[in-house]
Amino acid sequence: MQRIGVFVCWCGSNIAATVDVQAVAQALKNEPGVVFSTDYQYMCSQAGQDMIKEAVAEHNLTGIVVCSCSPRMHEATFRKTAAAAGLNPYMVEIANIREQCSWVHKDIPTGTEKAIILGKAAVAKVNLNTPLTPGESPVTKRALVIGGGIAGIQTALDIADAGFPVDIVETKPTIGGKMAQLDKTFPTLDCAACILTPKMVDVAQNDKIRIFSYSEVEEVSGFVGNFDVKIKKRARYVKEDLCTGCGACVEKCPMKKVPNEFNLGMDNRPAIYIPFAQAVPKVATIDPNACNMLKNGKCGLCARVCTAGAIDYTQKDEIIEEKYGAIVVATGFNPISMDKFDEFAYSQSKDVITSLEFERLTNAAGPTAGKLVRPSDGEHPHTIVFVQCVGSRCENCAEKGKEYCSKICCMYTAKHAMLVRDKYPDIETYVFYIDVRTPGKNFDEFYRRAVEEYGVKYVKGMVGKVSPEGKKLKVQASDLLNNKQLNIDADLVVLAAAIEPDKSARPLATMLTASMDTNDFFTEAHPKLRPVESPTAGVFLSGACQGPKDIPETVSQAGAAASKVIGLLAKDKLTGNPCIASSDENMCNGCSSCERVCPYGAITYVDKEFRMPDRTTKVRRVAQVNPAVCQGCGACTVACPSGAMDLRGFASNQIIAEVDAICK
Amino acid sequence: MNNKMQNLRDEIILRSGVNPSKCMACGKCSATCPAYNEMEYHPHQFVSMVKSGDIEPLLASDSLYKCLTCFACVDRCPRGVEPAKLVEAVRLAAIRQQGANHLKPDMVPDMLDDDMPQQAIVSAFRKYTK
Amino acid sequence: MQKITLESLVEKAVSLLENGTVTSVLGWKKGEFDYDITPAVFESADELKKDFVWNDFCGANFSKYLVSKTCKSEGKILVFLKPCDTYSFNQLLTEHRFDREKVYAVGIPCEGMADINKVKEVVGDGISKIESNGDDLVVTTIYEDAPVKVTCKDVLAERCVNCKSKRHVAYDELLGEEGEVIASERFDEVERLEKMTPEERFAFWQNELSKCIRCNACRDVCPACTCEKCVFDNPNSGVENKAASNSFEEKMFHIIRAFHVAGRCTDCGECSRVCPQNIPLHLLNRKFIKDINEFYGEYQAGAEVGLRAPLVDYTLEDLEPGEVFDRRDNNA
Amino acid sequence: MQIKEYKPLIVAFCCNWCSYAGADLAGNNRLNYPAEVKIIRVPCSCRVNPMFILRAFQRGADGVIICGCHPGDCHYTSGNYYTRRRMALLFSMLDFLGIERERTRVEWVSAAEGAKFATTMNDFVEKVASLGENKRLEDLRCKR
Repeated sequence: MQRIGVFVCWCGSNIAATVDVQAVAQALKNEPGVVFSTDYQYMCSQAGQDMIKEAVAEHNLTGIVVCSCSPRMHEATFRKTAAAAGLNPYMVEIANIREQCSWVHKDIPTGTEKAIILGKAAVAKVNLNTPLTPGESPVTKRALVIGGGIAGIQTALDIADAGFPVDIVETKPTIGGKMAQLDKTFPTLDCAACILTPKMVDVAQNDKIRIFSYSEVEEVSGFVGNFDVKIKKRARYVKEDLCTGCGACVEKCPMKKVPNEFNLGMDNRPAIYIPFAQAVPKVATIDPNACNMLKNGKCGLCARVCTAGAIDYTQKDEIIEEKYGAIVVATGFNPISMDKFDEFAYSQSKDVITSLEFERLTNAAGPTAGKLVRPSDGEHPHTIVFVQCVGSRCENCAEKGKEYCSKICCMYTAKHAMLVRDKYPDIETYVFYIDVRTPGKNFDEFYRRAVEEYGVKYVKGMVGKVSPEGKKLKVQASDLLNNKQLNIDADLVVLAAAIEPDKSARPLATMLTASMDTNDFFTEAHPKLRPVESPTAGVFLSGACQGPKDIPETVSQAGAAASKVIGLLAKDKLTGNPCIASSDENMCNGCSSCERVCPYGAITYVDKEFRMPDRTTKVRRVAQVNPAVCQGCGACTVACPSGAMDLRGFASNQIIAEVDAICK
Repeated sequence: MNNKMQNLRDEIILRSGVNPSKCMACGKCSATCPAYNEMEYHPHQFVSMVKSGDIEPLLASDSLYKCLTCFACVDRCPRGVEPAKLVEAVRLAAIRQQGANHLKPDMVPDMLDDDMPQQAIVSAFRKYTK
Repeated sequence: MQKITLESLVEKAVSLLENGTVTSVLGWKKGEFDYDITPAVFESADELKKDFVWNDFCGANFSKYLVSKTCKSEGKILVFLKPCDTYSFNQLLTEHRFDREKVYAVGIPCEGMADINKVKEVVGDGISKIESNGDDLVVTTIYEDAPVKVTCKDVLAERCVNCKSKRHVAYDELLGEEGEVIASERFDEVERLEKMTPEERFAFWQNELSKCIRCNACRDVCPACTCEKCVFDNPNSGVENKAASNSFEEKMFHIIRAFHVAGRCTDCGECSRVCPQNIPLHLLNRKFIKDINEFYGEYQAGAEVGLRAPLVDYTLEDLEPGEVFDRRDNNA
Repeated sequence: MQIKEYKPLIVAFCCNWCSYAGADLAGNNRLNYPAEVKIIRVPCSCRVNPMFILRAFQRGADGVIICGCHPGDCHYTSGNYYTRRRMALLFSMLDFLGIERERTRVEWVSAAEGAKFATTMNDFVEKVASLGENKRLEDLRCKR
């Protein structure tokens, strides 16, 4: 039999105004197991906690019921108090008589009656509580970063800086991500390559960091501190350790007509290629869909010109298995497809381009060597129309656009228009906007400069349609402030396409059992207080995979994710949640129902020998719960027909006791 | 907004099934409108004026009969506001007033000529008459 | 009425015993009366020739017996499976309840089993002897001098009238001809109840379930109820009760039992066969099967080994509990 | 003689992460709902065993409501999807046995939906109250 102490909190007048706390304490005194019952102004105060500690000592209490605010508020506080008083912290139950009683009911008789019943339910539960101890599991001191854009690079550098080994997995042949494709960065206008490529070199030279480029995560199992990951290193048909990146093969490759994805298909590359000059690792890759040697065995020129002997046409995909303590997701974003926006004539005219294509078009390393020309005929444009919010903030067109604001478009459009006016003052630039959103350090000043100093024409309104006519693009738009419909003959139209999470994110989330929102952005453990952690323990979020972000934000989030990883890897052991499922082997049928509903794969089966009453032995398959993986949802307890599976802290008999106490 | 206008506004919103509060004032409806230059009040203004209950000027305006009901605005609106349906509802509110038929039978003979398909007159008659 | 003969079954069993394929045979044996046939284990040819029976009352589904039989004996056991038994067989395998390696399954065709209650309705009590004769049963009673002829078809058990499949979904060897899955009308009765008012339904079940004497026969025979320890026998489960002391506990027992086998029940109908009070317990299971089919797509437990039961599965677009009734109201 | 006003007894199972927090938020915002609603905290709606529900009815509850995170938002990623199937089938079965379908409900209430929690409870209590006492699933020995 338990010896239970009941402590009823007034919470000043928060509880005491609607609940007769003394009557509650008095009523609960007579409940089975209760040996002491009292009330106090603020149970959570130092004095209140001391009172609990004294009572534990004086009355030799084995369990505690605190009738107070929500357990979400102070359960942890009172568990610590119990531990300080020498009790197992899980011998504490809270009756929520504030949020779910005094605050929602008006008169004292009602409030008091309900508070007593809630107290009785808590007492009934504590009577069946058992001391619980959390399990421990070791931590593999190595981190995995999935995605090698600026988010992944920064996270990896920060983790490595703290002394832990990190692996980066990148699907492309080089790290760098979207930032490597950009020309200048707002609001300072320093060139993206100038600030990014030194970081890429840092990554390459850091002996704590390994880069798996042209690779993807194939399988993830395990749990926080102990992930087992299979990484598929795709065959690039070039031995990474031998290739010097000299580029002779690229130059000699006869198959030169492959659309260059790095320049978004605006020019061509050979079948063997290095995406860009500063690529890391600077290693050539053969595109198996384009290479004649791989397709039909006719060529082999690159192998002949390679003095390092790095070409290997027989290379196979390779699976690398590694253990990690933490996983950081940094899968980034892509602009959405513009194919469905017929009104902007994106698929009809080469001169309607997306902003990312515009970046390549103005980049010194881009297809035009930085010269801004019309993609259709290479002529100098005289009028450029920028359209913002293309596919962003769409409510009804879920299949076409996105409901959210893509956040970065206002600033990069201002940047584009400003750079155009700076370099080519003869070009007229129009920016059609719905709202200009510039909440960032020096952002609004930047936008105002575009308008005031560079003469970019900002028009409040949207473009209704773009129709190619001869060499021109007829742009029909509204100017809401002047209540006019505008018709502009443009040479180039730039669409600020909405951004969406990379397509690899969804299958990855399934592998990681990390949750996602309806837009396929990863969900954070708490939108404000735990923004870089996924609800799945040991999985962290960095960059635009969690939501649209600009570079400064991405970098700060990357650092934050790194610091969370470091905090985890710095521990030698993890203590788990003791409120987990456990199976009674004597009752378990081994039917696999529990295993099938477990969201964490925490349940496995073993064949076990049992002594039967007739002294024979019998081998049966029984379920076992991995305490480090189980999160304590209880799905298995209901799936189990025999009732062999139960949940510690929320055991069936405890819940039934609560039901009984409430319904008495 | 007086009581009468408030009622009229609610009625228009109810009849059209349009929620003008969803409008984010991007102006894409007016940008796409082929009859824009014919209209005194443009599609986005219909949305905004109905929202604020400023309906009297709309009732009196010829713009009601300039809208072609081509539904380009409905198709393009990123927020699903459907301005054309709102215009239609205001037009109904106008012609349902006593003696406010926009097209009266005695006007028809003057309109008859060889270039005008009779079907167009019939449908205009249906559209502009109570 | 059964097309396959007793002799061919005994012959098969004897040859498998003698060539060492199996060491024992799970089969039917005559009970006190001709119509109360009990399952039995035979270990020799003599026993088989003496006691093995096969007739229109061999309804017992042997699948469940394999759970206890395979974990004890070392050798293989021969089991005769009628088509509907094979579904239970597969379902138990899905749940890892017995060792397939220790079983030699012989599929046998079944023309449907007779319901002794229906026979009694025709001939009355005091049956002393029943013999099969072609499509008829010849019944002798202690009250009548001349035996009475009853057509098998007229006394077919409900579950056989609504037979869902004459196809075997599992066996090592098949005797006789293979049949087909049948589009049965087994949900008609459930539908009839669904169309009643809640008051009528309540009255129906109150009447039926109040007959329950909590003998646990339904549970003990059910091939899905193979728990090492049933929650109703476990003092720690919070719902332990051995006898139904009032109408609530009858309902509690039958609702929970139906829920525990939901998605796992193959609709073999054993529960209703063995109920001494003739409660139509199979209707509860069929209700779950019908709902599962309607809500989550057609599902036949045991159709294949390894199927994921609907209650341990989900889709993102599943019906909301509240929509269940909207949907039914709209269909009605 | 004063006739005691009939007040139904409602047991609400709330998942710790969303609905229990939603109930707390209703309290924070002082949104009233009847005191007849008594909340039992469970880690996830999928912890609710049909036995608990029947037990509550046995002991005299007039209505049982289960609240969990919205589908897709489960703290344990998929717990409420199982709840959804289990309860859809269980409630359908209770209806099949002639138990009034308004006595059982599943509602998804997020931690932000304090107002929804209060409205849901007000509505549920009202519906159950209009049915009167639970007579079809009760254990007379357990009567108050």
